[in-house]
Amino acid sequence: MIVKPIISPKDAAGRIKEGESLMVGGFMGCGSPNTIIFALKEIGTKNLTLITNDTAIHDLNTGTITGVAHLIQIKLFKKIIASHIGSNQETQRQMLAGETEVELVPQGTLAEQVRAGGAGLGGFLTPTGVGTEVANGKQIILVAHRPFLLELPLKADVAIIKAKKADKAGNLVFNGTARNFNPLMATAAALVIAEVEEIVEIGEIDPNDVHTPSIFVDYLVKAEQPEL
Amino acid sequence: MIVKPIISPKDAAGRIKEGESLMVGGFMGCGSPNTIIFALKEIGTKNLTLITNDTAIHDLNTGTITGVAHLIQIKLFKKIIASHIGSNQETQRQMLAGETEVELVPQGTLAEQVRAGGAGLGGFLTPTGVGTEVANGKQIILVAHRPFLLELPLKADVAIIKAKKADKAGNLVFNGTARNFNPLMATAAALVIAEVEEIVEIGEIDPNDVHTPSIFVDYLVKAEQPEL
Amino acid sequence: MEYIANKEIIAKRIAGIFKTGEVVNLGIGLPTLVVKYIPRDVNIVLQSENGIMGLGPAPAKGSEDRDIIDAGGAPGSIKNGGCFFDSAVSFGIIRGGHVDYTVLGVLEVDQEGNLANFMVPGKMVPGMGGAMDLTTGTRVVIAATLHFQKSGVSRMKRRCTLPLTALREVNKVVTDLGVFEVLGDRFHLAECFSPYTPAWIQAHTDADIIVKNDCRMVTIDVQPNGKTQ
Amino acid sequence: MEYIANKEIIAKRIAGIFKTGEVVNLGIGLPTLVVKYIPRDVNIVLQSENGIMGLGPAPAKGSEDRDIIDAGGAPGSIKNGGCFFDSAVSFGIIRGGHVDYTVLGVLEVDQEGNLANFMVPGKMVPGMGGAMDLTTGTRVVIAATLHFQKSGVSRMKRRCTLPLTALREVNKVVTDLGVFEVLGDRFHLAECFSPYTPAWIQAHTDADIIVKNDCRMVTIDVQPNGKTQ
Repeated sequence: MIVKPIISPKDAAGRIKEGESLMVGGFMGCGSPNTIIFALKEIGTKNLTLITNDTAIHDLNTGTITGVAHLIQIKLFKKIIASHIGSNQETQRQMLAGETEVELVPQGTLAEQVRAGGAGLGGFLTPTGVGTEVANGKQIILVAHRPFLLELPLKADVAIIKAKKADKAGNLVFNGTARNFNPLMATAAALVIAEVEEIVEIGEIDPNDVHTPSIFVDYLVKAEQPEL
Repeated sequence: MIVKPIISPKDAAGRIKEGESLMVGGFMGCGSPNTIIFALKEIGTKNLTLITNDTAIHDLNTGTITGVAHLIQIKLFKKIIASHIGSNQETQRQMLAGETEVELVPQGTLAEQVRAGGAGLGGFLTPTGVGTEVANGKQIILVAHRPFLLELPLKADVAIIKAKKADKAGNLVFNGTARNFNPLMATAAALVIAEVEEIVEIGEIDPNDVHTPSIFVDYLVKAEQPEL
Repeated sequence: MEYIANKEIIAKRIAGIFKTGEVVNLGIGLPTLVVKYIPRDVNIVLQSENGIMGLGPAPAKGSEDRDIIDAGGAPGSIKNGGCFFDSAVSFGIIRGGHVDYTVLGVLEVDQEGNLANFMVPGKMVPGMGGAMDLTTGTRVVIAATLHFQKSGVSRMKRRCTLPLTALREVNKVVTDLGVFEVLGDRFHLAECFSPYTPAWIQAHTDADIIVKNDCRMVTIDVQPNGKTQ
Repeated sequence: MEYIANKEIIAKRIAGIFKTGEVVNLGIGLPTLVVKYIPRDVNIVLQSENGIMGLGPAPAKGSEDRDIIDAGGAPGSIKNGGCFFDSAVSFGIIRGGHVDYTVLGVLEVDQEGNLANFMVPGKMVPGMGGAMDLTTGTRVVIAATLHFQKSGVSRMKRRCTLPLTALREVNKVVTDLGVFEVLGDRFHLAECFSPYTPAWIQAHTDADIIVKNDCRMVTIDVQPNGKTQ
């Protein structure tokens, strides 16, 4: 297998260009690529579109901020696609003030959209959201007399994800609930950068235990700050 | 977690009732639940609908037969849904003679149909098959000016699958290319019976390495004949 | 009769619904209280939509694993025999009907089985997270809510006024006044928690409540602060 | 000029196309011959649709693992750093455009890029297996075929007569006579294998073949039996 370049956090963040769409793995900060997020915060690349499950934590009272919320705070995003922003008051504030466009998507639909983007599907039919605002402007298709929403795939220019372990070829293994959207996003972006806690030799990961095949990963970054 | 009953091959096969739809895991006999297949052959339950990737091997010249081909030989199926029957001359013979209805489905579409059945989707849009006989009678939907076929989910009354290892709760781990359709079928049938080579205590499988969560598995059968 | 809000009653009553082997997803907030009332001899499997089957109890302070959280972001643990999976698999499990019960908090729930819990336009937009998939895909949807808002208005409505999380998916509502089944566009009172009476509940709820013939008067033995009497 | 069918030439020429790091799926039959001609210094990743990334060489007799086969059902192996996955993931990889090249055998291929290889109505119905997904999803589709059927009729057509495997997906055809690119509803001869000539190929193929300005005469040094001269 081919060895994947291990690059610096700054180099990784620098590959995200102004105006691009960016997928960021993680669920409430768990499994969030914090090292790359921190480097991107330093660079401050703007006008990005963020695709992520949730916008982590930003408590305007206590000042607590985690994960991707650091990037929302400095307004790197013109648009945010997420399923949940309930723990990030700043995202809600930007949304209600009209400063940032926020599209709320049911979590299962978002996961499936990312998967569909990676898997070459033109879309899928889900019962989720029928009869709600989520259905607005979407095609409804009846299958066996039951209504489904036609949801379209999501892809991105870049995905930054976080894994527990990689081998040098880029095979990834996730740990616990830090898996979440990470393996899905690895399939759906033109450029995939994986932040990992540990890099082992090729052959050290059992081929039955690989969560993300190496071919999806372009670059590896060694995690420097598990907490952010 | 709940301990799943370990039943005899005969008991397992007896739970498949005349006229039901049956998913059978395996790819060219690899990862095929041969112990249960053999028991079902003894019982001879008829008028089943078979959903399987391929009909394994039946060479009419040499007499070689593997996996699910044993059941096709004794004509248990009124209908077969599969992607490939090229190594089973008897299936082709039955199809061409009009003895058994055979529906040929692209392999990626079949895999996705089974997944969609298990995942509660109403269907999905695939580019595969556009402009071919596979498109006959199917709805074509344009997404970003590109045509896709609307394919519908597949479910079954029973799935018999084969894993390398189970814990007593029914968590499954597959080995090598014996994985194939097995984990997908585990999600898409009302009754799921897993034939396994090894049964270990609950807790002996790393929760990150489980391929099929225990909740999908109703019964376990100890594999008695890895080859058939 | 004076109303004293009591989340613990709701949690305890819901905890009595499940049977061993059933797969349950508990939403953020009130529903998480349910865990502490699950009888010791009932062995349910908690699914959490962030990718875990067999969610265990919250870890002791200092022994948290930052790679294991529950869907609310709180530190979590996994039971022996549990497993982890990605978000697409997780929602395949949910949407595919493999979860028996979901328990969700609500802003409003109405007699048609509609539920609103993801936003108050112009004011609060937490987002739906997994709630839309959970209400749509799960076999039985239980709305868990204090019967009244702080203003004294019932959260049980004839028709929700807030944006819906799901259409006609709620099967059961458990409040601190009783257990209601949703059938034929009406709430059917199946259990009335003493000291409240069916008549009092009907009088204080702006929705059609049919008292079932076999409606039972039930005493649930917890204080608002979670202590048993 | 006498035509001597030579599958080895096809395999050797195709093997020269790939670069290190590219992901390649080789179909059953003729395409599997390609493996033996991959140059030692080119490190490609073989994907097999039955759920393997990094397919290795066929194991020695007696050391087969019955849980590892290739897509044709033959015993297989996995390279260091490879991995296994289920069929939905496998076709997600294929359909999603993550495979760079697929090499497929054909019954017919036509100048519009159509390909037929899964059935002869009323006679032979092997089924499409993964071929429809592979031709549709892969970045570059290479049809690998002896130029002529046993009857002497060319497999390269103006228009396929058999049921299609895919519509307009073939990018390149490699036969034992040459390399053809499919562009603008014509075959474009890019390489002509000696001793054949462009004129001879045109005369013996019932399809429109444009000889590219930079068409090269190429000698590929293998015998029909696979031995190098």
